Amino acid sequence: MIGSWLLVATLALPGILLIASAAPRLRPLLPRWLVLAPLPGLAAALFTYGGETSVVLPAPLTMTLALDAPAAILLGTVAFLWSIAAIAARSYFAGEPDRNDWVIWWLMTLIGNLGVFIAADLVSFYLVFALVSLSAYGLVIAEGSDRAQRAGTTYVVLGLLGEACLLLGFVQLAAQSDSLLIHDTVAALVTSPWRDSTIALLIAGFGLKIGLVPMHVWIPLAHSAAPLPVSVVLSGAVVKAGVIGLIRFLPFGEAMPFWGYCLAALGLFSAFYGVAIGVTQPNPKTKLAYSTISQLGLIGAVLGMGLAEGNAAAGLAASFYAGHHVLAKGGLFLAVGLVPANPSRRFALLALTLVLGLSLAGLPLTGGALAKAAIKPPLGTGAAGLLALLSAAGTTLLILTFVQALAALPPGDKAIKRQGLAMPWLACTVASVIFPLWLFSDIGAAGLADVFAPAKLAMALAPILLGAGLAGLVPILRLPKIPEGDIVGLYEAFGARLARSTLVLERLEAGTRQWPVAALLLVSLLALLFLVFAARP
Amino acid sequence: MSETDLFGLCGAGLVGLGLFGLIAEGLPLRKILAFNLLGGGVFLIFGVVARRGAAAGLAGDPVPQALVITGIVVAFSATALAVSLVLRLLDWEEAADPSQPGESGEAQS
Amino acid sequence: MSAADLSLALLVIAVATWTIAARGLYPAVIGFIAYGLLLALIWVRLASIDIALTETAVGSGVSGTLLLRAAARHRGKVAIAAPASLTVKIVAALLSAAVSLAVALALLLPPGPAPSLAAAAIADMPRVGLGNPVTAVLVAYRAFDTWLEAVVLLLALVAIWSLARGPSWTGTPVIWGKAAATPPLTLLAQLLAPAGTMIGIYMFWVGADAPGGAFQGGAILAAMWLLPMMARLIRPPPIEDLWLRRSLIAGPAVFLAIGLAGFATADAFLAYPKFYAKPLIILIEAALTLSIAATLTMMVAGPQQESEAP
Amino acid sequence: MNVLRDLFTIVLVSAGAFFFLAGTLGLLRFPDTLSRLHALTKADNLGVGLVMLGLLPWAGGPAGALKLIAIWLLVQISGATIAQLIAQVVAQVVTQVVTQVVTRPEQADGASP
Amino acid sequence: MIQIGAPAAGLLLVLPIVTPLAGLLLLIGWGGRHAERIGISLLFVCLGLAIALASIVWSNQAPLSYWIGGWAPPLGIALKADGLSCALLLLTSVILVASGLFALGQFAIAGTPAPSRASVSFWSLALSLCGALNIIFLSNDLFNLYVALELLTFSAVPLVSLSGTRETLAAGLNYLLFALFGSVLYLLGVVLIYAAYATLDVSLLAQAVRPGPPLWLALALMSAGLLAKTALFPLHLWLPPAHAGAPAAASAVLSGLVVKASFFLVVRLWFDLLPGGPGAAPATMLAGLGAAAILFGSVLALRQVRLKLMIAYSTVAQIGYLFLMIPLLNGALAAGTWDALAWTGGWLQLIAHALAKASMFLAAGLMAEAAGHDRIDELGGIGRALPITCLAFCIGALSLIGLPPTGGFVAKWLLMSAAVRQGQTIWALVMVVGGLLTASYLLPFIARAFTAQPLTFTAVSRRREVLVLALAIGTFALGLVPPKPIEALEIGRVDQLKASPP
Repeated sequence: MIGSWLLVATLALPGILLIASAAPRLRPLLPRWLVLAPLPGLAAALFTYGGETSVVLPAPLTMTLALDAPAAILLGTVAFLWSIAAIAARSYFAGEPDRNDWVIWWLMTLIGNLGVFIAADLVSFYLVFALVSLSAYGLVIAEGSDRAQRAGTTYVVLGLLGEACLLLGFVQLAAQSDSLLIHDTVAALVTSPWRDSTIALLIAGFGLKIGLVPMHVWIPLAHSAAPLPVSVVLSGAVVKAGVIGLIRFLPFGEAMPFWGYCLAALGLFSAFYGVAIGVTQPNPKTKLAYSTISQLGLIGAVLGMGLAEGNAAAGLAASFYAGHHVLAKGGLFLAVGLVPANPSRRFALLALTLVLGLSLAGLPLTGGALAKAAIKPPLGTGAAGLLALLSAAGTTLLILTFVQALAALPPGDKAIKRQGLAMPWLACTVASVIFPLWLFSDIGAAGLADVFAPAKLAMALAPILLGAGLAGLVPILRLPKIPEGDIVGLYEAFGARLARSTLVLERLEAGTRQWPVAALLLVSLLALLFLVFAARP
Repeated sequence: MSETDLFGLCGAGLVGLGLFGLIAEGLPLRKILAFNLLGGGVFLIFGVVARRGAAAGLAGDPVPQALVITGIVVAFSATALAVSLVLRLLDWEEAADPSQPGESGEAQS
Repeated sequence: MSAADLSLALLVIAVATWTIAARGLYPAVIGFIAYGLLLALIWVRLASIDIALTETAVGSGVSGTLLLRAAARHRGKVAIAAPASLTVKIVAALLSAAVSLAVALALLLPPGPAPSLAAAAIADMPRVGLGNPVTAVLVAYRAFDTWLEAVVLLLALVAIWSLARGPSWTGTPVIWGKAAATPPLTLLAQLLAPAGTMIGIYMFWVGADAPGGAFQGGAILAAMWLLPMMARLIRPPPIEDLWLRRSLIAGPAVFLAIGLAGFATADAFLAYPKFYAKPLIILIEAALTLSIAATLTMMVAGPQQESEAP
Repeated sequence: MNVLRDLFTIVLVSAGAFFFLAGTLGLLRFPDTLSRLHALTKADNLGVGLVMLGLLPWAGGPAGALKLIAIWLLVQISGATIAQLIAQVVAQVVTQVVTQVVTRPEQADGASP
Repeated sequence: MIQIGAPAAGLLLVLPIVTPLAGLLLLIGWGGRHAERIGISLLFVCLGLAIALASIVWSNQAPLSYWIGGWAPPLGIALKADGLSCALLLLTSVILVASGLFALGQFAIAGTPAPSRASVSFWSLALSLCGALNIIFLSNDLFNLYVALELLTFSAVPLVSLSGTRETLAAGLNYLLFALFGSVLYLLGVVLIYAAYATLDVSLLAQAVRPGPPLWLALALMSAGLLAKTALFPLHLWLPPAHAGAPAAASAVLSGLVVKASFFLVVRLWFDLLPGGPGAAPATMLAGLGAAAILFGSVLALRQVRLKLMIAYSTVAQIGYLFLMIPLLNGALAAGTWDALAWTGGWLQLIAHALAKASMFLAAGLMAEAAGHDRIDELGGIGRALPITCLAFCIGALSLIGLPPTGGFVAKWLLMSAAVRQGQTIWALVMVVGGLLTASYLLPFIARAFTAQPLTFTAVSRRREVLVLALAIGTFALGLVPPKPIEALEIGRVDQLKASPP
């Protein structure tokens, strides 16, 4: 019973704060309460650890909320990240007291982000997914620069494209079964005549959210143009909406080799593509954005393999790995702000950041090693497993160049009070170690003992050493200068040509608004209607 | 072909003329004239239908005849509204270039 | 099909073509008035005298006056839409011919006996107690249509008044400028107006049992009220004049009152109690004639201008 | 009896038609507005009178005959008034042209509005 | 089950028609001194009547019908209120009351208590508009519908030209001439119907109708006339200048209701008159025009400089959405079944658009008042100056785009489900692309309204802002409706259609 109340509170508390933020007088007081907003979500995740809770809201809202194991892991980590990012955000935005409407966008994105993990019926899932997709726009353009405006527009345009694919996919899903619950519709998907088109649309819609390659262009733009605490939340938490989408909507119960291997291939390609482009980027935040694309590509591959072999455990493994990524990536982004802010303990901070970064690549004795171990079974020992190992080397290379770039950053202004970033960064780093340790035994992939067996440690260390070796080559190779967001130029060119084509439509429409032409069209429509009626069988 | 059919053709002819006028005319007043022609044609067809419906000692079915009377009055109010709109537009025209007063100007025809 | 009918039909088509094809606007309007009168002849040949009267009085008489005045002021200044290009005109001609041909065919090949409501109308006449079946349809069977039509007429007048220039809801329409009245017009007005009014009232009165009725009578009365205004014997009433307002709404208001009373007396909206049908209908027709006369006059008079000279 | 009546009607109506024809011919042939006006009013009034007279016996009773006469009177009065009005407008236009010629002789080109 | 006798049914059906028109007579008869009070109180009475009628029809699950004057239909005129017409009646009175409340005190001349021309005309025309719409939704007689359509046009045109400027007068004249063109074609269709069947009552015609060229010609004429008045895509020349030029309260009613009345008649003609449905070819043709309307309307809305013109072109686009219901209904009828999803989705789309568009036009009116103009590029940051108005505008925009939790989303969901289930996925694609196109011109405006730096905007009365928000909340409330067919909309229609052989 308490679980269902916590589920409701997860959305209710931020909702109340949002309504309060509508009043201009209350808005300045809200930043200090933002820390508490995600806590019910964290509590709900901890409370349903292992078990399941669900609640059906009464008539007017008719939403069904439910939380199962994979969603609980993600909800817990995401809520934790949102909470500590709120501390960083409060001190970051304290500098401009008059522009405090970021709180409204912050709360709307938070509600959407937490809601995505607990929504259990199609309509409310689409509602919260739309909320997280669109309201993050306000956060992305908070800086107000042209670069932020461009990032925001790209973000919304691609977000809407994703929404469109999902809407069509959900409608096809719902067409097969009477109930709107996700669980029932996905079960009925196997026998539905529109199975393939539905799965294609779902993969497109959620793939766009987790930045699978052709649809990834908005991530580097948005995550680097956004203010620091927003980048933490965007890269760490908001993209996980795509992960839970794939976990919830792909029918793992029945093997679908074709779609599974497609998703796996796309995921792995993204993993390597992210690293390749990330290395060439000078700005450390953009490097981290590409690292997100790479890591999420890997998660996509895990889910793809799970779908291909009909292995239901892949979802749990993927959510465990994603959980670790939430905390590690959050910590890295905070480090980007923290390191320049206090040159005194610079070396110690850089070393810790390096360890945190390498944990993404599966550095033994870190949370990452456990995460990599968790996703090994679904990937299997074939080509996918090998490529996954190689991607760890790539991640190491990317993290090393990131730390180099971070070290080269000029000392930042002291305005950001140290404890504004220090405490959150520390919390993230510590959590990224404790959380996997605590949950690893429940994932049931393998015992803690044999993960730390000497043979396994050697196996885990190999890709990192390979990555370090590659990092040595980097200064020698002349890397090509790739603009931020690599192929976004193609999309913008396509958009410009589309806009030019509307001129033709506009001239055509202006023609129809001449009286003689319009009257003529009316009489010809009359004649056409007569012929069409007469042609009836 | 009885006289009623002849007048039916005449009505159809008026419909055709009215349609052409409404499409091809430029001046709004000419369009109003064409609209009245078209309306006249439609009412004539009503009349032909009424005449054909002559039965029970009546020279024609009274229902369509009543509809025509209502139609004529409605068409008149449409013409009156359209004409007053055109005249108001003329006020603006005259305000725009008073140099070219209508031949009638204030003199009454 | 006698030669006279053929020539009449061809004449109407010819005058209508002249109205469309005439170069000047003024000749076109004059052609339109001639077309209206010839059309009335066709109505006589189609044995619907009521419509012939309405067409003459309202269709070409009052509309003709309105259009003549507008044409005089117009002089080709306002071309809302650019004149159609040649290709549009050709295609328009073809399409209009096709539509008119289709309509003609639909009329010429009626399947079997033409269905009609004449018998049903005659059967229920005794309950209405009227002689003229058209008036019976207008005031009894389709009374709702007629009431609605009177409201439409009134609404058109309100619409015309709403288009006036001044900000206030007062003022007097100015039909003709300050030019001095001409003696022959004054004579015509003094002679014709009383006689015309008498004919108008006769037209309304005879409507119950013979062709005529509220609309035709009202139109004649309106003409007889406009004539002295043209001759500057009387000025049009200001639009805020209470008597004018009362007479404007007299028709529809009385019609509605009796209609609603029908709920109590004859258990249906717009139904008439058994024995009082005829007198009630006469009362409604009288009120309608009065308000139609007032409405048509004020419509031709046009929108009001500020009463205090600008 | 009705043979006489038919003869009477035929003679009178055809005479009326003849006068109408004359009036229309006048309308087409005469050079300026005033003379055309003259032809029209004279011939048509007479034409209407004769036709009305011819149709009197067919009017079906005194009421009908009275109505016919009323119609004839209406045509007479309105025809005369309108002829006067048109004549006045023509007179106004002519005087305007003359004043223009007198006051601005150097501009007196042929084109008058 | 509320038992009501015949006279009470008659009273319930006649009063919504007679009350507003009696108000018009009152306003004219008594010089319009307190035009506003009479107007707004009668609109509230109409709202009450609509609620009463709807509650009785929906609870009885049976349509109410009534012979005016006691005369049986072929000779007399019948009124009929089924589930759908009650819903539209309710919608009409809600939007009219909202627009009326918005327009209170807007047209008075400063200083003089005497009634201003604009005020008395607005209220008389609003009342006659209400009467005309009620007749169109209740009447069952084709010629009576013609007179009601004329009453509607004569009250809408002067509303457009109320401000008396040259553009609005030209727009009004264009609107009047094109609407008259449409109604005379409609009348020509009516006369051909009477020539063939000697009856004008829709229910009687449904049984008497025999397929054949005269019927096709009559239907083509009537449909073309009604499409001209609905401003479906190639015939939309009059709509943008008219709806953009009208005062805010009037354009809310014009865009929300007036264009929908003739759409309602097209559906009645095509599905009540032809029991087996119009056939695939005509239905696909209309939906094709609808899709073209969505494309062209959205593209033009994107390129507009003035806000009111953008919203007017958005109306042209959203009208296209309404016609997507026709092929879905026809597809089901051809297969001998009845598509409740498409029926509910289509009408919910109409109702949601009416509420959303009305609140957007009223909001645009407030923004124009605050900024003194409605040029889009100088309205940046108005969200900070008028937060409540822009929130209402935003909810309306979400409903037009079809994002949850608005009525527009539920309608879109139902229509797309119907399209997918019937295999006509093309219309589902059109709706998805339409949603993207709508977002392309609405979201940039909203984004700049809330994030750009505000220029100087004068304050606007809080009462009217809250009113606009209340209307937008209506769209929001529609979003909470479960996406399932609503029985109330099918009363008095399903049995008639289901019973008929395909």
